[in-house]
Amino acid sequence: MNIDLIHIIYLFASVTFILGLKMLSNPKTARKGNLIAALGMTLAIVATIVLKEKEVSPVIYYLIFGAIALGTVVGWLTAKKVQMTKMPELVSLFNGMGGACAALIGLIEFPKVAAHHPEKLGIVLAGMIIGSISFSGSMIAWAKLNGTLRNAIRLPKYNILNTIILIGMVAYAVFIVAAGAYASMHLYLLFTIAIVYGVLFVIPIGGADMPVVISLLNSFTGLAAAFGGFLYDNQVMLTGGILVGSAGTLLTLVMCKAMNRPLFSVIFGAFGETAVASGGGESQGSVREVSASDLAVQMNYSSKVIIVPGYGLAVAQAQHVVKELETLLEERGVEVVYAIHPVAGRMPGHMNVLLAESNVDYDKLKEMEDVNPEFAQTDVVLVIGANDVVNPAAKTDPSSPIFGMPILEVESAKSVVVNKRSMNAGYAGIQNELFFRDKTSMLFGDAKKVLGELVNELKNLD
Amino acid sequence: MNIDLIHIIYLFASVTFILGLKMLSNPKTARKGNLIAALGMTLAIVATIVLKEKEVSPVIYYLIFGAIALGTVVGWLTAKKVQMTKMPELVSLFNGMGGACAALIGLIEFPKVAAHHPEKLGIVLAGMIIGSISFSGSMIAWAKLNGTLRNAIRLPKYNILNTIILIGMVAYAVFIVAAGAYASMHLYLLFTIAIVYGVLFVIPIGGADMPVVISLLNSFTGLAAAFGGFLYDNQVMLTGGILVGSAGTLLTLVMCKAMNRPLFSVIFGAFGETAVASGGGESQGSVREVSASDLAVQMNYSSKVIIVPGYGLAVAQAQHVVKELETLLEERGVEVVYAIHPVAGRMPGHMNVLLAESNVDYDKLKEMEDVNPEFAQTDVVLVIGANDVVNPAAKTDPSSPIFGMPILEVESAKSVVVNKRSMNAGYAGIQNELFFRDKTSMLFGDAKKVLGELVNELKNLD
Amino acid sequence: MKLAVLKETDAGETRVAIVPKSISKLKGLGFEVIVQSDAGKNAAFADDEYTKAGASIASSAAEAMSGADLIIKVNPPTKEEVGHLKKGQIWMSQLFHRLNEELLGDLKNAGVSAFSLDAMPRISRAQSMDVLSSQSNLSGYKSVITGADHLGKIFPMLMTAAGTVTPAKVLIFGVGVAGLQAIATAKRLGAIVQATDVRPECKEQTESLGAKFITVEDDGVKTEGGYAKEVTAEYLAKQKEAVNKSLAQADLVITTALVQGAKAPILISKEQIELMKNGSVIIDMAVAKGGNTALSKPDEVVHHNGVKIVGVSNFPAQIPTNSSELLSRNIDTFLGHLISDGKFNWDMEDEITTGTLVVNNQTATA
Amino acid sequence: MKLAVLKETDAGETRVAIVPKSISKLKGLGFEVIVQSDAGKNAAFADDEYTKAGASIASSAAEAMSGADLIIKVNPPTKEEVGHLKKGQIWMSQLFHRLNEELLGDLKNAGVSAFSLDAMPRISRAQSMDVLSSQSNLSGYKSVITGADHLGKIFPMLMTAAGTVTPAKVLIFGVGVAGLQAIATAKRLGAIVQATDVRPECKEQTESLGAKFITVEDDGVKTEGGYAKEVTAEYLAKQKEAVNKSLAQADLVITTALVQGAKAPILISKEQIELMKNGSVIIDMAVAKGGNTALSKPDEVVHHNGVKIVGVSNFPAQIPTNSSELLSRNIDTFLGHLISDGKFNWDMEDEITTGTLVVNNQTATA
Amino acid sequence: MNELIEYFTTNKDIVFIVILMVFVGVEVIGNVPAVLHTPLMSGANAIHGVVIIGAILVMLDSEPDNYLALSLGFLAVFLGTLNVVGGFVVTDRMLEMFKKKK
Amino acid sequence: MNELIEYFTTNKDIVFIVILMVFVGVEVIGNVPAVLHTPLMSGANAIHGVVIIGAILVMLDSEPDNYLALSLGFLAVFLGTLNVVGGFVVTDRMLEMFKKKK
Ligand SMILES: NC(=O)c1ccc[n+]([C@@H]2O[C@H](COP(=O)([O-])OP(=O)(O)OC[C@H]3O[C@@H](n4cnc5c(N)ncnc54)[C@H](OP(=O)(O)O)[C@@H]3O)[C@@H](O)[C@H]2O)c1
Ligand SMILES: NC(=O)c1ccc[n+]([C@@H]2O[C@H](COP(=O)([O-])OP(=O)(O)OC[C@H]3O[C@@H](n4cnc5c(N)ncnc54)[C@H](OP(=O)(O)O)[C@@H]3O)[C@@H](O)[C@H]2O)c1
Ligand SMILES: NC(=O)c1ccc[n+]([C@@H]2O[C@H](COP(=O)([O-])OP(=O)(O)OC[C@H]3O[C@@H](n4cnc5c(N)ncnc54)[C@H](O)[C@@H]3O)[C@@H](O)[C@H]2O)c1
Ligand SMILES: NC(=O)c1ccc[n+]([C@@H]2O[C@H](COP(=O)([O-])OP(=O)(O)OC[C@H]3O[C@@H](n4cnc5c(N)ncnc54)[C@H](O)[C@@H]3O)[C@@H](O)[C@H]2O)c1
Repeated sequence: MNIDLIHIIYLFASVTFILGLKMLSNPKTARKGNLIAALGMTLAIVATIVLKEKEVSPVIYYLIFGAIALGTVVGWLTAKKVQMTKMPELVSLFNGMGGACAALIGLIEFPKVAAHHPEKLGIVLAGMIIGSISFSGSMIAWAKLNGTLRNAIRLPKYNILNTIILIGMVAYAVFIVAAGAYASMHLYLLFTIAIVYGVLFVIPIGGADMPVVISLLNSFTGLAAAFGGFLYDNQVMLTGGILVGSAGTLLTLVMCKAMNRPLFSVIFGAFGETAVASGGGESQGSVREVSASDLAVQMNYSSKVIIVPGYGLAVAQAQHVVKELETLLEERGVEVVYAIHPVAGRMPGHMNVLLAESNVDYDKLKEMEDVNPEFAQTDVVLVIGANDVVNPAAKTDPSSPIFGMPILEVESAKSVVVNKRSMNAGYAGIQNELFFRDKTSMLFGDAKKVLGELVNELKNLD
Repeated sequence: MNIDLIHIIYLFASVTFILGLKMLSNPKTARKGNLIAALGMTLAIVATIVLKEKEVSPVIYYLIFGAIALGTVVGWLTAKKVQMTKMPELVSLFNGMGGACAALIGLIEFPKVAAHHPEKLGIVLAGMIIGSISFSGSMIAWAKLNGTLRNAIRLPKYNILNTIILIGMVAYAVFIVAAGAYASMHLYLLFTIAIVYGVLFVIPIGGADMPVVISLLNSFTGLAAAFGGFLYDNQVMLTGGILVGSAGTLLTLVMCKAMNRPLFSVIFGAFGETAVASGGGESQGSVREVSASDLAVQMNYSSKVIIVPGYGLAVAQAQHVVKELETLLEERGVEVVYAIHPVAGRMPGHMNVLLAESNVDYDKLKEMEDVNPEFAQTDVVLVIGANDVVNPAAKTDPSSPIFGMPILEVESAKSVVVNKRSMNAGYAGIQNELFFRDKTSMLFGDAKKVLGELVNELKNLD
Repeated sequence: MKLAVLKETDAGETRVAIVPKSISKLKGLGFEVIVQSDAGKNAAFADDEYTKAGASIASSAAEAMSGADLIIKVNPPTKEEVGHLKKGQIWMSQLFHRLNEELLGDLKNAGVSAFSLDAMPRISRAQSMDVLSSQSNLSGYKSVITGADHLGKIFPMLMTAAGTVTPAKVLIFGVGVAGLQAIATAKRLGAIVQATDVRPECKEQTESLGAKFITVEDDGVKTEGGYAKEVTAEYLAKQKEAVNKSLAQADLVITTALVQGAKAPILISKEQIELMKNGSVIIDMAVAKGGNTALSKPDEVVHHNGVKIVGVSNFPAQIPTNSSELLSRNIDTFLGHLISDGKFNWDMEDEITTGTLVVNNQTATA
Repeated sequence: MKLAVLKETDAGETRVAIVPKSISKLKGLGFEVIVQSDAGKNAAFADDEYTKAGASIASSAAEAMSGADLIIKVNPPTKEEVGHLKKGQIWMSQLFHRLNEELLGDLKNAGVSAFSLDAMPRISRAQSMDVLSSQSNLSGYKSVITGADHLGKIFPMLMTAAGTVTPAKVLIFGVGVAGLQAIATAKRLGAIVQATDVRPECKEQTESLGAKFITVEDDGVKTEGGYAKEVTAEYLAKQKEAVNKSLAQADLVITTALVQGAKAPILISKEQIELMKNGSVIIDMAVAKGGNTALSKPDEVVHHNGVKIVGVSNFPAQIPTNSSELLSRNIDTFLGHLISDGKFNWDMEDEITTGTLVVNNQTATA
Repeated sequence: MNELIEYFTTNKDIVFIVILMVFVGVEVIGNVPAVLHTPLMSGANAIHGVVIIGAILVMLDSEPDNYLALSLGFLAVFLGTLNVVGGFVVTDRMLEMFKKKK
Repeated sequence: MNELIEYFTTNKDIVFIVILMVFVGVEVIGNVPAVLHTPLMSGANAIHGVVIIGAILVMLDSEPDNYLALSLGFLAVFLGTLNVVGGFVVTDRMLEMFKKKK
């Protein structure tokens, strides 16, 4: 009876995992999806402990409860306390824990399985190896993200070296299974090789590519869990693991695509950070890019957005799509106004001519003096093809040709997004510090095209 | 070995079914998807015959081949010869054949199963009942669509009657299984009840709702096939059947949503045809509606589209979105021009003012005399909020107040789509026959809103 | 058949009834076309363009008219031209016949038949022959240009380094053909536009051009053959109330309100003008029919209390090229309707013929 | 400190240098403002608006000037006004000092200091004080309105029952501030617009307003402080070739080409005018600096071969309300720059001060 | 109740497959445009023709002298083939409109 | 080769489930917007923490005196819990930004 019930609970948990992931892919339901998957997981864990058939010594129960309680407290607190910006590292850390768990299971089970079910040895080893790689790889990724390990470390010919190790490791595992080499020496040696391989796999990859690597390691851990499922003929581990394995792999590819970096070159090419063409002046650091779809979500959940149009809007003839953006945002309850700098564009009133053409309400156009105090209450400022009129050098740099010109003080807003095609300078021919500030992200591309994408993403958000 | 190989083939076939359906949901891949599923099906059938373990009498082989050959020839020819407009009936017919096949299997297997595997009796009966309902229901749907059965026939209190029969039927089946009433009398009686129920189920539903009903019956047949899979422990039947059952059910719901009719009222409400509010004159028959997404596909695959703007475009202030539509279509290689009737709108040059605002190229605006001969080479004419200027009564009906006014002869195009909010008349206050013509479909709704949807659908088509 | 096109005689009239482009169509109908010398000059159609198109030139009106079957002009004939008319000839022009009893008598006595172009019925199939409509349309455009020219401000909003120029506020009375085109033109130039009319359907039409409509709370007024009827004093009072706020803020006011067969209604009183801003401008398009304001005078600029009241009686004459083109097209379409197989075909069942044939001496046919 | 605002004296000038809205700002800077009676009348600013804003009214220029520290006008002083000047006073207006040697001498002799508003350097932070820019902008708009008023055609395309009116073709020479606004305005009204300029960056700017640019195949011309330099004869020949086709089709041509410190270039010769269509119109905005066509005369309409050549020397005076507002804002911003703590602060390191201070008798400071 | 749970346990894999298949079925046709409703229905229709395998199995299992079963089986195979072949062919014809594009 | 096919046959249901699960995994996250990449990854990360069940099973199966297995098992359960709890909580925190909307 118990053992029967447990299957139903496992089935239920698997379904919550599927539903949870599905809901996680949509901003509206993501949070609920996470909770649903967590619920299924809790049930599955509880069921596993409670519905155990054979009698188990209470010591073991205490140990299990102790481990779970400890893990819960530590995990909960860490997750709750971490700063927003440090979350990716934490994900990597937790992923490593999962990998370590799988590796440990392999280490413990190997002797037993070798003794009783030699046909399952391959499965045990596979789970152990993958878990170990995921563990050590995740630790390296974590160290890179939190800054302990700053640079990509590359041994000479590291690609070839890594491939050789990989092949050797697999061959060794096959040998163990085939030759019945069940001595624990072999097991621990294999384990060590896997750990080393995990380190060597991640260490040459640049920091900018870490999210992709974590996602990949994440699907590895999923695979390791699935092997656990095979081992114990346990459906929830199997399905949960496979689910994460396949979804994680797809996600990795999707992320690569979003970053415009083929997975292959992330792993093997490893040319490090993405570089952005910079012109009209020395680079003053690196800029952060934002994708149209991220921006769409960000705007969707804002309460106030200010659009700063500039000459680029006119060049792109993007006046109609900017109006569409305005309409869509307003429909979603976002307040939108336009901040018009007196010399935006190339003729007095250039922006007025454009925006009147697309029927933007005159009341939505705000003069510089009126709008400057409003930025502080603004969630997102979207600068479209403007440059000089938002250049802080006008206030700070007496040597600048625009020094003394009043500017739109977009920096007091919560976040600034700048759309332009490149890092090229504007009319005054000078570099703009704003683009390198922490609050600023760049949305590169022709204004008409990029805003079209933004509008599309917004529409798809319902 | 054979029996092992067959499972791999079945697995492969199941995967082709999944892929096939997936590809069928996208216009770009639909055709290939159909072929892939067909390939999987062929393999599965061939494997079933060839990889049979036990020796089978050649007579049986001949019979099987004969039946398949006959079915192939008849099915192929019927499908190839049928007119485009008669396809839905044919789908219904083929669906009925599938149902009949399932029903026959049940009839044949019942005695055997009763004798050897009584625990599977429920499964046999379920497959038989569902197959029978699907068969007779499909036949009625077919008869309705091809016009043999014109009207919805409704017995008094038919909803209650049908529900009683349904409950009775299920109870009877349970009784047969539980009481071990294996006499063939029971079997055939149950079969008859199922057939009758299928008829009664479909016959009160109006012709306009038939596509939904066919889709529902389609998922029934899928279910029947799945029961076959249970019966024979045959994975390809099981998965194929369940797949169609679930996809078919969702599709039914989606279709209901697209038609704005809850499934419940299709089945029970059965108020027959969808009625469209008609004003300003007697109704002259029924109009055909088209959805934005259908129109998007149709336009996407056109080579020439002519847009006929009218007063409604101005009322809706849809000039910007119409320009967006034009741009999108041109990007997809569709030639787009605007046919401007000299009195479209409410002032001379009304359309010019609007379209100039959204920067429509002057060269794309065609005068009536120039454009009238072009309609014959046009795939789709999209009439947006125009009415009198495309009213054929101006040419044909001397009593009409607009008699003698030259009109845009949109009817010579391959297909005409009219967007307006209702069936209300235009300035001249007269009904427009064009809307009831065979070539015409209506796209109801405010021009700005509906064109927005159309644009979105077009964007999603890549 | 011979067709004579006369040069206009009215002061300030610059249009011509037939432009060179129409000649070939007229020849196709069976006409030989004689054009009085310099008839098209002011509208930028030189005599040699007419001859190139196949017309011949006559040096005087008398010469052109002698021997002509049909004589065409934009405006009603002068006494002198009536003198040149011969029995059996056909005259075609605007005649404003309801206001011109005497002229009609003269034409009857001369034994000619006469078509009045401005009497075209407002039915769908006559739209292409309706000169009032085609000319009103151009007038609506030109009224805005004239207003923009008189105004000390510009229309669009401009936010510049030297401060923000606020958009001009334009208020339009009468949303007929001219009013609608005025709305469209003012909107294009970037003004904030409001309009009002007695006919309730004008609200939607105004909004279809992106402007605001000022609704006067009343039952509205039913139309008759496309024209508004006279309204009650009560309505006018309500209208005053509804528009006064907009009037006080308006930079430019354009009035186009006409009532068929009656004097134009006075929509803006002297007191209301005194509400208006210093520097604002009124363009009165109804001034030829008495004017929509209390102070407007035909073809004069009246200054009152800082407000300029500009009465223009003949806007189409200020854009003679286009207005002549459309007129000419209206007329050639009309002739196409009247003539079949190279002969006049007086279909007295036909609303268009009966509506416009205001003097019928064609005893032979009818 | 006392500030006097004079009434303009030039024929046809309707602007005023300071509008009532600026008074409070000026008072904030420490000025007592005296306005000559009726100074703002033609720009629709009545005397009582000034007094309401806190200025006092002087009946004559002499009265206003006596005792003033700073005297402001739009245009250069007349001989008479120079006569009223007293040592130590400061004069501020447009002075066109490079063309007005004699006047500069007189001012120097009078012992006053003088700022020339039109000498404002073209740097970013001076944009808000640049009167040439603010006035050119309005002129660009007005040139199109004037062109539309003179043209026998309408701008937009209209497809009507009486036939299709083709859109007007507008060709603009010189894509500076005025040219750009002219492009924008003509586009708004529905015309097909083309433009040309010597500066290659103008192509993108023209296209950013939805118009077409005619590129002259040449190296283009480098600018100097925002102004174009004189071009070679070779360039002018190439330009002719490139534009002649457009010129022959144009309905309206607007010329705005200026070269700093030189006579305006002749861009349209007599022969080229003769290529143009009967009824077409040229608006020459450069006529005050000699004109961009061979035939233009200041403030006259020259008719040549069916083409009207309209030379307008002072467009801003035709929209006095807005142009005065912007001028006044330019000036008060400029004064805000010159004055700190209620006193003139002659920062002779500052480009803006040195650029505009064309007569410096302020021996005390410097 | 207990029986049900037991049944479930013995067939847990099948139950799982059924549930997953339902998911797949629903996911796979997620965003189908309305224009594809009919072809999709028709394609699905052809797929459930897989029931023909059941008919074939029936025949393969029949004794060569069980004429009733054989003739019914023959009919079933014939009808199933109709469903399969007709279904795919008609779907393909419906989809022809999507190939025209350059 | 034969062994493989045989293995396949005995485990056909499992193989099927694996394949279907792959489909579901891929379909389910089909159109995820980039802004959800990280939360989704984190959520998936928490889900593979299901490996903890393996660790629990190990412990339940261990002899109470096999100290090595028990301590390794304890560690495994602890790490697995970290993965699960930390994973879900951190995901939830990331997703907080989506709840603000009125
Ligand atoms: N308003 C006037 O009257 C007037 C007159 C003369 C000069 N100015 C001067 O012009 C400047 C105006 O400032 P602003 O901020 O409006 O313009 P800006 O400083 O010239 O910057 C415009 C930016 O737009 C970007 N851009 C160009 N085409 C684009 C496209 N298709 N899509 C997206 N971005 C595009 C360019 O960057 P990428 O190349 O990287 O895309 C450029 O940096 C001021 O310096 C002002 O002094 C104004
Ligand atoms: N051009 C001129 O100078 C002029 C002047 C006066 C009169 N007219 C007359 O006006 C008519 C013009 O013909 P037309 O075909 O342009 O217009 P129409 O015959 O008046 O038809 C316009 C159609 O647009 C639909 N509509 C209104 N608002 C809409 C919206 N928001 N979205 C979608 N559809 C909307 C209306 O149907 P629903 O209500 O069902 O939506 C209506 O049937 C002619 O009869 C002409 O004689 C023209
Ligand atoms: N053949 C046709 O179908 C055809 C042709 C031309 C015009 N029309 C229609 O006829 C109508 C009238 O057009 P029109 O331009 O010749 O009209 P109009 O020139 O006679 O009058 C102009 C406008 O003034 C309005 N008006 C009258 N009294 C008013 C008052 N007291 N206050 C405010 N407004 C007042 C009228 O309603 C009208 O809209 C329009 O709807 C037009 O579309 C139809
Ligand atoms: N403070 C500032 O940054 C500031 C202020 C005002 C203007 N500007 C810039 O200065 C530039 C000039 O503006 P402007 O309007 O005062 O110029 P302008 O009035 O001096 O001349 C008008 C235009 O005529 C053009 N031109 C000269 N010779 C020509 C020829 N032979 N053929 C064709 N075109 C010819 C010039 O290039 C210029 O574009 C513009 O780019 C403007 O944006 C900058």
